[in-house]
Amino acid sequence: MSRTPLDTVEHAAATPDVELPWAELGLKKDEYERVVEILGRRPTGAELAMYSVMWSEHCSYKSSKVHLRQFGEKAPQSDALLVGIGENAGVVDVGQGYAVTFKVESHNHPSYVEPYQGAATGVGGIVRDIIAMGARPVAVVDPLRFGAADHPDTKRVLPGVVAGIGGYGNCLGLPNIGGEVVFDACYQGNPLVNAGAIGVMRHEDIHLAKASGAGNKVILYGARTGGDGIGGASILASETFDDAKPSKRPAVQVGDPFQEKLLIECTLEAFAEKLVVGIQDLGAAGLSCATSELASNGSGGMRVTLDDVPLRDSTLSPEEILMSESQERMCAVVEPDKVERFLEICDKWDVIATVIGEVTDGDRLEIFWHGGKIVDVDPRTVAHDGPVYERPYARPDWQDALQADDAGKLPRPATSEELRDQVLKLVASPNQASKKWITSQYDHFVQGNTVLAQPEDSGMIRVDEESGLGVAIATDGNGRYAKLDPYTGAQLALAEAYRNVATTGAKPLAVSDCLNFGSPEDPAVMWQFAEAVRGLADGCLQLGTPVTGGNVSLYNQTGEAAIHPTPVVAVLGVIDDVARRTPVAFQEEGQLIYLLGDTREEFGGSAWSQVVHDHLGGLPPRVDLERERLLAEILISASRDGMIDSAHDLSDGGLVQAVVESALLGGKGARLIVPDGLDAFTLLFSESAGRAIVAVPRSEEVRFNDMCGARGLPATRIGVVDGDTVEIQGEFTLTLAELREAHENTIPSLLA
Amino acid sequence: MARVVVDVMLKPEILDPQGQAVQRALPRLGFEGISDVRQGKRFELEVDGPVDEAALARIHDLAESFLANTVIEDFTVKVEEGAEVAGAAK
Amino acid sequence: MARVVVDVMLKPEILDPQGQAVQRALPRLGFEGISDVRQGKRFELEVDGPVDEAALARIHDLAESFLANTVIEDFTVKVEEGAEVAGAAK
Amino acid sequence: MTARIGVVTFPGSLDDRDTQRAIRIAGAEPVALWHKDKDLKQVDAVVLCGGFSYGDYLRAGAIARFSPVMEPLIDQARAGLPVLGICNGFQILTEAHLLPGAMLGNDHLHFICRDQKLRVENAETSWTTDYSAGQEIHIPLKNMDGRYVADDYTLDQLEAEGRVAFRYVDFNPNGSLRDIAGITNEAGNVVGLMPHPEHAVESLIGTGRTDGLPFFTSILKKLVTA
Ligand SMILES: Nc1ncnc2c1ncn2[C@@H]1O[C@H](COP(=O)(O)OP(=O)(O)O)[C@@H](O)[C@H]1O
Ligand SMILES: [Mg+2]
Repeated sequence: MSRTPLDTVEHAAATPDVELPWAELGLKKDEYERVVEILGRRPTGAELAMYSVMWSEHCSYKSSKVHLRQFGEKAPQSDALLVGIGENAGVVDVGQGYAVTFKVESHNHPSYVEPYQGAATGVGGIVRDIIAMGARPVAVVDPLRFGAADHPDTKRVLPGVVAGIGGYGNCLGLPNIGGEVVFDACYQGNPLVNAGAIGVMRHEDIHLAKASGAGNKVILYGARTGGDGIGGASILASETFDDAKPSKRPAVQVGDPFQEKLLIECTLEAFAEKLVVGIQDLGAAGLSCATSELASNGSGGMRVTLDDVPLRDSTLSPEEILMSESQERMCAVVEPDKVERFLEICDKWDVIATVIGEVTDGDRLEIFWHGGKIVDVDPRTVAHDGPVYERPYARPDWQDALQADDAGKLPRPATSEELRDQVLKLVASPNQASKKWITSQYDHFVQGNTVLAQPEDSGMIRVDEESGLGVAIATDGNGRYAKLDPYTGAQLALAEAYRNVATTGAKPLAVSDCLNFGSPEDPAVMWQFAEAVRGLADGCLQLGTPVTGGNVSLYNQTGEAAIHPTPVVAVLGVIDDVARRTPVAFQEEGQLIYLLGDTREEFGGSAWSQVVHDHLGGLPPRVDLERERLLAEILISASRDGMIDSAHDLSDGGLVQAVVESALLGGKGARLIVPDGLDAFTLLFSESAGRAIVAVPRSEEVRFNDMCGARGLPATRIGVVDGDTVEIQGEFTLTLAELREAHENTIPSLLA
Repeated sequence: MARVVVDVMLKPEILDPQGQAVQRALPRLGFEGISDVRQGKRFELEVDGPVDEAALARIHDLAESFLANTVIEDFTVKVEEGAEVAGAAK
Repeated sequence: MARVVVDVMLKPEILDPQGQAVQRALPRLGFEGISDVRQGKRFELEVDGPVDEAALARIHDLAESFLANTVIEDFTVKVEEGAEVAGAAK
Repeated sequence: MTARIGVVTFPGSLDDRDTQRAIRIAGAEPVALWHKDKDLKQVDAVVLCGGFSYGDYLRAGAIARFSPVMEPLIDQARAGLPVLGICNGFQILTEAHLLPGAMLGNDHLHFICRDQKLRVENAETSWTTDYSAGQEIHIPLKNMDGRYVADDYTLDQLEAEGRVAFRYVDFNPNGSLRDIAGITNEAGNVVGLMPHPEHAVESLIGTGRTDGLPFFTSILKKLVTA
């Protein structure tokens, strides 16, 4: 209910002494004073609502901004980059006139509170970012992290999250083509639910979030606005600011994927008819964000009449309407003579659409309610001039001891028997086990363009039916590596995603990331963050893959205990003809298995050290990005020229994990010989980076060897595809049936 | 043997896409005069033995901790063909 | 304005895996003495104007043709805080 | 002259473009039909495709069944128009009583996406003549509400009349009674099934098999030779 008198701009100017609940809304004293200074008076309740949400950590990136700048400063020269950081999502040229947009975002905290809806609305949000760029969404991915697999709460959170991601994505008609599932006690209480989406468009269809052209109309369309996710704003809705009683507003947002599917279709139809000047999705901070960003990115100002916003709950106050995070809403800027057609399209799709304002030739964002002006601000000060913190950071004092606790000193299997048991234990461990129970809850086939989906190294989508042009995406992160060394850990995540894309035959082009960390107010966490960003930015520069956008999720911690620093990296690649893609599964008996790259004694942060010794210490594997680039070139050439029939990158779990996966997927075994200079244990379990296995038809062996030799990539023949066992000569033999049982039963027996 | 019914409905302030989909379909079916539809869940529990205060209290706990998600849902517990017993949950 | 409630339950002979999942979870939650659980749907309709016989008959039709699929489901219609009006559909 | 096959788009339909592509690959002409139009544009056959029409919020297919386009479709299907319901389309056909029985939630309560093995039990319907009876095929399956149920009398009748068109083999993915994956009406012109033949028409895509293509070539042959 609105206060009497309405807290208009005039009223605010006339009542400078009214105390506003800025602290309750999460603003610091100096931030509030800055608002007063910007406005030259106290803010109205509505203005305070806008500044407080837009200047929150989530919207303003106030703790992370100073570090994220490196992504721009160190951005590699890339002809492929069409739209970089700062827009809803980055856009990359993939050739033949096509552009691809992609991004990863987090929905961590909401998914802990209400796993199904939290995860579902996470998918909804990232997909709206993609639509807002002008693209048709074509796929989603979902990197997920949970507490210990056998913890009772994991049984609550994981099935709900998976059902929510599936429930939303399946209903939208988006194939789920990749992701991760990682279990670690450090995520207990702070599961990480990251969601990524890819969209495809023609170059000329790229749209940006800006409102230009005085007289153009601002149209809000999609779901009605309810009291979702308002949180602190309810204080502003009380009769007087000081007599604040918490009003009954839901903290959890419920998603409606059906509504979002209609939003996709009607938005794309409006794009196709060139009806849209600028567009913005409504996500965090709802209308506050959409109006201030549209206005500040455009050339003029904007005038909005809040009374015209369609409401689900008629008791909402203007402040609440501005802060509401109701899902499935978009905001478009449309020229006056095209408004009618725009509304017709919305009507065709049964989508509610309302003109709520217009672009003005001033430079102010003005918002009216019941005839009074309740907001009059420079939109740039809301959207872009938020506080920037140089938070103190310091290498934690425990880091040295952690790194000194070398995993190389852990006892190794003494007998072949023990080695065999550890292999079985590894492939059955929750992190290495098959995730089929989870991924079979996702539609991989819808849209009819899925070339590769899980459990392949990267997901791959055909973009053009005629030419076979396709895009690939892989997401990776390893919190254990990053905990040991955040700089290297971030680069290893990048290297792994890059390698996964190349393993399927696609050329890596660009990067998006989701940076999940603990509290930035802890200097140790802030150091992890700073190091990870530096590592990622340096790595992207070296690999020539620009960061096009991403997301930061901080405060993932319970009390003093932060999660492992967890930078999740998504790499997007392009392939000229999807007919040349390389699958993981062994295809034919008799093909030769080659190990590409160097294998060193590297066990720090390894799956083996975790599964067998419950140990985390030492240094993560070394990174050599030049080697990664060379490996990628070889994998891509080999796929293009038909020299290999399957390939699998080596990462956590090492070579044995990869061989077992390729064997089980293909239903064909392998006979391996330990090459000179290596022992069986190191061959099987080392996690040295920059490696892959490939299966080479005998007829291609000479050509393949020549290529590797000429370009200086170590390629070692380690065995042959054969039979229905995995045999390590002189050590042990495991049948595919045994391996399958170990690999595939773990997750269902924990969760089903 | 007695039957206890637990009705679980989304809280009024929470979006109910299911109820809305039904409501929007009504005019097409020629139904008018229904201004709102909400869709929830109904659980019918067959209880062995008498449904006394203690049993009801246990079912109330069950509803609160398991059948309903009280972050977004309210519930009521009643004995069928008996008086309404436990009220809406907070 | 009155509220009419339509309860829709699977026919007894149709397998109800949702109800069974609840029932199977009960021992884990420390609940005993519940011999069967069935899960159905509850619709709350807000009706403009009086809920007379004619209005109820129309809602009965709505339930029969739309809210329930009578191949697999039974339903009941009742006015809230009133007497139970229409019986179960065959 | 080739056959014109309509594909209805309801709000929430997902596989409409994919189905059109499959029709094109088979050599027929896809015609887009819109749920709000009581007009079948004189097509020779119709496919009701997969998706979550109206969010499947009440019951799968329950709201779509009352769409304007269903009026002429129900009439003409009764009069012999070939109609194929895939997944959500099958659900709509049962809700519209063009096919007997009903679809319920999977018995394991999860969405399931897998490459499913089926046996073609009836190779004489309008949509299955390019198969042979008893042939085993792999078709992607992906749904939440795939459990086919009907009373024993109906099931016995379906079996007796050879109207069980497809059965799940090796693994029943949803608890469907008698492993039923798809059925036909008495005349053989209306067929519904849960798996998605339109996602098994290109060797590079999805599971890489083309076992679904005969659905579309069967109907094409029937229509051009008719
Ligand atoms: N939550 C998930 N959603 C979709 N796909 C997943 C998910 N988790 C794992 N996958 C898929 O399973 C496969 C194996 O995962 P992972 O072992 O993490 O791959 P890698 O080690 O190659 O990054 C990959 O294809 C990955 O995309
Ligand atoms: Mg991989």
